[in-house]
Amino acid sequence: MAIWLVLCPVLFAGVAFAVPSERWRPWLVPLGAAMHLALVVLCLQQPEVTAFQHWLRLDPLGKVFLLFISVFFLICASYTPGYLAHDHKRSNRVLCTCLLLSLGTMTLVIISHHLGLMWIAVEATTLSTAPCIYFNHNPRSLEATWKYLLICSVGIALALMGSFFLAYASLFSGEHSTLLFDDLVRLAPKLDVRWLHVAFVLTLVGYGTKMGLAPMHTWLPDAHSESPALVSALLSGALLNCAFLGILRIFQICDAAGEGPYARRMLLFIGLFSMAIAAVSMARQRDIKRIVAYSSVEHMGMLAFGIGIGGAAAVFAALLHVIHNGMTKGWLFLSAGNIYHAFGTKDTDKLQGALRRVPFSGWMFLLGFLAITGSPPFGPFVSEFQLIVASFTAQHYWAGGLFLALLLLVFIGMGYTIFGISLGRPAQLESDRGFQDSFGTGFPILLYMSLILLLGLYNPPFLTTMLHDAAAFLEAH
Amino acid sequence: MAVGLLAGCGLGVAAITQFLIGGASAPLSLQSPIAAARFTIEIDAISVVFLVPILLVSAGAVVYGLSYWKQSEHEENGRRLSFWLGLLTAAMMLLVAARDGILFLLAWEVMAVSAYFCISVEDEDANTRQASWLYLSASHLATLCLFGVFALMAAATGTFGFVSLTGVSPALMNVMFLLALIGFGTKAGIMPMHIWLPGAHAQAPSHVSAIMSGVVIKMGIYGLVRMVSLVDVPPVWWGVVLLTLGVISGVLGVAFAIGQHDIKRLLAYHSIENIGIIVMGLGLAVLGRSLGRPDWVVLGMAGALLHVWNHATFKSLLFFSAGSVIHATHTREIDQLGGLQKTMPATAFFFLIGAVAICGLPPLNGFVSELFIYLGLFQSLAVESKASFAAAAFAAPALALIGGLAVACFVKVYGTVFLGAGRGEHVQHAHEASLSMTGPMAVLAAVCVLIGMAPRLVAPLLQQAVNTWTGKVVPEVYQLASVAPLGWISVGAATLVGLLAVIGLVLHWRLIAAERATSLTWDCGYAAPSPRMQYTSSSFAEMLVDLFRWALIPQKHAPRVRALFPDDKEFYSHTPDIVLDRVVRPIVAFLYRVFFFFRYMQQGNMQAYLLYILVMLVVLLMWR
Amino acid sequence: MSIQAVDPVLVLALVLNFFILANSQLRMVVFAVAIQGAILGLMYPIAHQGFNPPAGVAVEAIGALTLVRLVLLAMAIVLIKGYVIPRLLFRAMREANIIWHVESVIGLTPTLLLGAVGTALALAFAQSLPIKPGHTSTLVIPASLATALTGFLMLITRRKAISQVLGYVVLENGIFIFGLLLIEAVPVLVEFGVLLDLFVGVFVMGIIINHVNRSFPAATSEHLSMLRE
Amino acid sequence: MNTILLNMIHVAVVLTVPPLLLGVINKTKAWFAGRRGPPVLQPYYDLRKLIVKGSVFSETTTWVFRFGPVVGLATALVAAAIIPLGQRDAPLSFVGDMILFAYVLSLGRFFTMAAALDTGSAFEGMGSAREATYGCLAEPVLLFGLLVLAKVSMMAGVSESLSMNGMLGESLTKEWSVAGASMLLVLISWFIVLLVENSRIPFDDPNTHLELTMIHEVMVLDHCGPALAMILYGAAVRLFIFAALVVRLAIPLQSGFALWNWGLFLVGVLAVAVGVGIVESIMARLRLTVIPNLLVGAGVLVAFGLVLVLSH
Repeated sequence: MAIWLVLCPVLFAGVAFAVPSERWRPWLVPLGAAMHLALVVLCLQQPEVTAFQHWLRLDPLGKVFLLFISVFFLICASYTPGYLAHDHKRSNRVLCTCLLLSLGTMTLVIISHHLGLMWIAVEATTLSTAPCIYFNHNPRSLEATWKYLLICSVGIALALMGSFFLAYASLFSGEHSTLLFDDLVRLAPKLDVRWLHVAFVLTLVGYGTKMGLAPMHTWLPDAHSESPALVSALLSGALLNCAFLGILRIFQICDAAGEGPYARRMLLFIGLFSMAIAAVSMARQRDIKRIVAYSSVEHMGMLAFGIGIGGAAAVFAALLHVIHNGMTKGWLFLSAGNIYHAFGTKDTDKLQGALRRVPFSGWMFLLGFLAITGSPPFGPFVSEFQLIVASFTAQHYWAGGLFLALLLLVFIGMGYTIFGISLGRPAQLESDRGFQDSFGTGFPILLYMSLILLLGLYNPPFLTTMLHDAAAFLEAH
Repeated sequence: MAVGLLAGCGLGVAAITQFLIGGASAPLSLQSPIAAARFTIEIDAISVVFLVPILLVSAGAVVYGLSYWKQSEHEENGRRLSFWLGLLTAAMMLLVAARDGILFLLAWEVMAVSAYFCISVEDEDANTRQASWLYLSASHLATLCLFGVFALMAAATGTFGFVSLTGVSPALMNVMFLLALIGFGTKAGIMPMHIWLPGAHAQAPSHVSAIMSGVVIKMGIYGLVRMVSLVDVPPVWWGVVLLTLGVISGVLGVAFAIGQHDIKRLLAYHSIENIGIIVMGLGLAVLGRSLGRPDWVVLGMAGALLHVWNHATFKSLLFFSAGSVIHATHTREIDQLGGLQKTMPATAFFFLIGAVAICGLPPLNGFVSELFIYLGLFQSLAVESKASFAAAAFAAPALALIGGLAVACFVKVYGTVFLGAGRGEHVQHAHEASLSMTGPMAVLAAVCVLIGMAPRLVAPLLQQAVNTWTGKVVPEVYQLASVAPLGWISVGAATLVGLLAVIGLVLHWRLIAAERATSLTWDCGYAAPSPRMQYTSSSFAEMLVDLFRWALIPQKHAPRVRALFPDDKEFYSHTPDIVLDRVVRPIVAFLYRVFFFFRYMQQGNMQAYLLYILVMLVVLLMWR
Repeated sequence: MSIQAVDPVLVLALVLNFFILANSQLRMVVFAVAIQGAILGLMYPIAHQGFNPPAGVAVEAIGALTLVRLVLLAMAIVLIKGYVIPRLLFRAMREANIIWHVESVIGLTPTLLLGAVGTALALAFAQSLPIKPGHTSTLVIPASLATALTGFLMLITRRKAISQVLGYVVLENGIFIFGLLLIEAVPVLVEFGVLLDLFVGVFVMGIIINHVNRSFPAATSEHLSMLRE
Repeated sequence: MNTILLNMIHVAVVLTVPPLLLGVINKTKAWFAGRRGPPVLQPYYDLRKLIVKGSVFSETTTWVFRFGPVVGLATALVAAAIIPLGQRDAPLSFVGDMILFAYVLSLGRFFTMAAALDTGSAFEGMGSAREATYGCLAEPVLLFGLLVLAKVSMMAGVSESLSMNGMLGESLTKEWSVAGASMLLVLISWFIVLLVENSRIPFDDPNTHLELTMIHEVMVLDHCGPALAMILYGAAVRLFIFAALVVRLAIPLQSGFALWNWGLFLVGVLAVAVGVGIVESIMARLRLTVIPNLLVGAGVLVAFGLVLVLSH
């Protein structure tokens, strides 16, 4: 069962690579995503999904991430046909294949309970998404891809080193050294603390690079701004969260070893630092997609912040925020992509009057901005507010206050540009491509939006229980 | 659209009457997205006190909008505007009914955002975009402060509902109060936090300005009232701070107003002034709460709440009539207008009513609420407490000063816009506003007169609200009916009106008895008088602005006129908002400079990027 | 033979680090990296505890299957690191006709000095970390840290994209050295996976370098800095 | 019964006496100037003459112009009904009536200024601008005084301490004894207010002939006939009111005999009129720019008085 979760998308990727038709190939992506979602739902029914003596295992934490990523990917994939129908300059073979591959590899990251295997999967996600970023085949996207590839590979190499150190630390437990997650958690109290610390720092920095925590985030704005809209959405909605899961795994081991405070301190620091860097970089930002990219950095910081606060409530909120942030990011990137396609430029000095030029995408982008900055009644408000409450309950008053202050900075920095884009009269640009809102490019955005709105007003019980289980699983010790 | 809105308001009225007849109903509770919290809705006296103006003004604005903002004339944004207007009203009604932090924040933000879209409806104008953006950022500051308040509340009490804060550590409570003061104060436009208000009110369509200034900013007051009602015995300094802020915004608000020459900016600054008066009353009530003086509580709170009503009525009345002037003349410049009394008499009359009312003059409603507050301040002389000394000794004369300045300011506006002879071509083809514009004005004016002549009508509801606020029924001797001369106010007003009638009749009789002639105005034998020689609003205000130059820092451009035959020179004076121009803008500019420095991190240099990774690694390894 | 037996080889690896840092001939650097990778691969079977059960831990004698796996792994490492990757790089360089000369941001000598300092620090840091009783006095940990650091140093100081790829490979070498300590822990399968990732990574990077040189001549990664604030 | 009678006397006095004060003032000034001057009853003659005259209106004016004098007179009369004169109680007396007193007067000011602006003449605009400015400054002084009185009468243990009757009631003797200094300060500052509110020298010259220098007179340039009569009468009542205030404050003793009280009161009022006359004859008019300082000074004075009683 578990293995099929990974194989299904990979097989579809193979098919997509084989199919000759440029017109029908894009439809394979949503199809594969739908199959994947069906499998995921099946798996969620079952009490225990494991394979290869616990090398692959779907734990409560994994369930949350898997369900989210599958749903997210499905919506994102349903944007593919409409998008590619608009843009048929070059073959979409590589793109479709790599999209499906990335789904498979991400699934592998989530369900693998062997740190080595997980590392391989994470690196594989990097490799499989790189070609998608290069889809536009221009120098800028080339540079973005290069930076993405090298920086992430280097970062992840550090993560591998960290994993090895962890294995070495497990040697001190008097048993065979191991990289199996469950064994490590079991042996955690016996691990050597010094090695554990070093290992944690290495993995934090390593997977943090992939997750886009400052100051390792440098690849992120470039990659997000130069890749096609749906790839940017995929990167910031799904991929970053996979890296976050990687950090969570190591954190759990640390916590089990009683080194929770040490790890939390670092996460809190790096989280707030990322938010600050993002806030600073957003001010007067002149590229519509870079803004949203920096917002990703900010929200990854929030996730780290949540774990750093600690306690069931904070972790619950952080995991909830994974979902809310991810979905909203999809919403934002897709609508930003539409606006970009309408005007043919990302330069905010030229962009004006999106509400008049592409009303649907314009309004969606504006509402998306309000959502991502934590305005009720949208989902992110719920999770962010719970984060603040949790931080105050844990008596992290200064952290909570700083969090609020940064939220204000972000709102002003982001909003100044985004409202400038939306309002006013559109100038007649020569770059205008005559793009108009269509069902194919509008419907997925609407899906994201309605999901976020729903989650902002009502939290389905099954989701609450899943998150509670996940939080309990993570904070078991 | 309009019909739907009116229907909604009708439902609201039904709810209120249900409350007034049947008393408070059981709270309604729904599931919220946060497990620990439940959406709770309940209507009590305080809610009703705030619901009434919401419904009155919104309904009026909708009818007014029918011809002020015709769909046929505004194809592009007419529908959009009425949608956001409806959402705004609904959000405010939800806000005053909400009884838990989450729902409150939800309604609050929806209100803020829809207000934004109402203000920015003419977004092709750059000024509008700028003003509305300023509003939005200010109101987000407010929202985030409220996040802080309710998060702290939830952390301290363990529940998201509005429960008594007894037992919460004083330090925490003070932080909450300060945050609430900034948050709600920004929305209400209390003086240092008022920066967004003038621009937004000036740029918005007039009926939107009416709603904004009439009810939206009152939501900040509502929040403060609610917040303090959760604290049994607030520290004395809360009340003192509120009083001081009230005095500051009252005096400086009206002083700034005198310096303005844009009629809507001027009215906006008067909103700041009236908010100041309301906050004085609130501060007095809070002081009474902390010092255990029920009479201060009753007078202060009743005064504040009644002034909320009054300001809602006469300020929206003023904005409506200003709106129809703008609609007829297409300018907001006071000095471009004049003599409109003759071309649009009804509008002029309603503006006059509003002007007299906002100056707090008898026999209209403004006088009643200010009288309550005066009485409270005088009462506070009775005890030997330094705080109350300060309160009375300086708040009361300040209130008198505010009154005097308001009179000056509104004589200036009314005189320059409606009286005398018309200046310039704007007033040439001015015409009286249509019925759907004058109708709402008439209703509001009637309310002004009614409350002014018979305050006894509203006393019971106010008393009920005060009881709700204090959490217990105030003893008989301290109830509003016994501490305030409700009946006498009516008597005085009646006497005044009676005398006016009699003397007026006498004059009329004498005038028709003797022969009458008409001629030019006597201006000391000047050969060729022209309308441009009239006293303008700027010249009218000059002396007063000079008196307040220490605070206003007005900008005057006065060229020297030399030589026997001097060529054309032009004189103009302007009073910008000091807080915005001399405090906020510089700070923002400084922040941008700092931020840009950080941008050097991201210079596209791969080696540097990789170096950051190494540095972070080392730092974290060092940090044990 | 014991884990200590690999020490001389590790010394060789360290020496190669300095060679890599100091050499200005790109071709030589590639060779050096290849050699370093290859000898690491050769170390793998030797380092296995099965040959020398250290005191304290009961290790079952090495089985035939394990041996086969180890040998396969060793061969794979040697093949990929010693042959395939260098070939890829050479091809990339030829097709992109890159000048066969190392360009450093701060010059070679300072880089070399930094490398020396780094190695010293690595040794110091390694001393601060506890060593498993079985592995006393082994060079593995310091060597791996030093090598990784060397790789990082190349990544940070080298101008040419290609030499940054080399730096990445060296970094990986460092990690592989550490892997010598955990041949039991890290199953052969994982090692293969890691190897595969490395291979694909370098492969893709090679492709990119190609495209880069098509888009703009003289492929120093400083030309890759259009995307900035 | 008795109260009704007293109230009727009150009304009667208010309606009849005021013009007399103007006459007295003019007589005093004339006496100082060594002239015989007009008869004391001259103002009554003027009023009678004006009320029957016909009138000329500027075509720029509207109903507001005619309404101004009406409001001016009506408000003055209402204010006069609030303060106690000869006897203990004023007809219109309740808790907080002093606020009504202050505000009803500024209602009068509002319409007088509006009427002036209605003519569209630069001079009358100028006049109303000045009136507005001084009004703003005079009002707090008045209120500070009221605060002092309220506090003092509280200290003196008066029951109705928040009404004119209470403050200026029979307990004044006690109040003087409790806080004489502050009371004196209030007296002085209120005399200044009297001069300002009635636009007398040194603040304004009622019978100058240069419009540029005038305040009150210039506002009513265009009024004539019955309207002007009402303005004159209203002005007289205002003067009378403030004189009454000062007198009540200055002459605390309240015997049981109504007649004695009334006599004493009227003498006092006339004395005040003489005082005004003396001031006008011995002082020159101040420069416009100095006037605000003088008013603020009065404010500071009475504020000091307030501080005195508060720190009691």
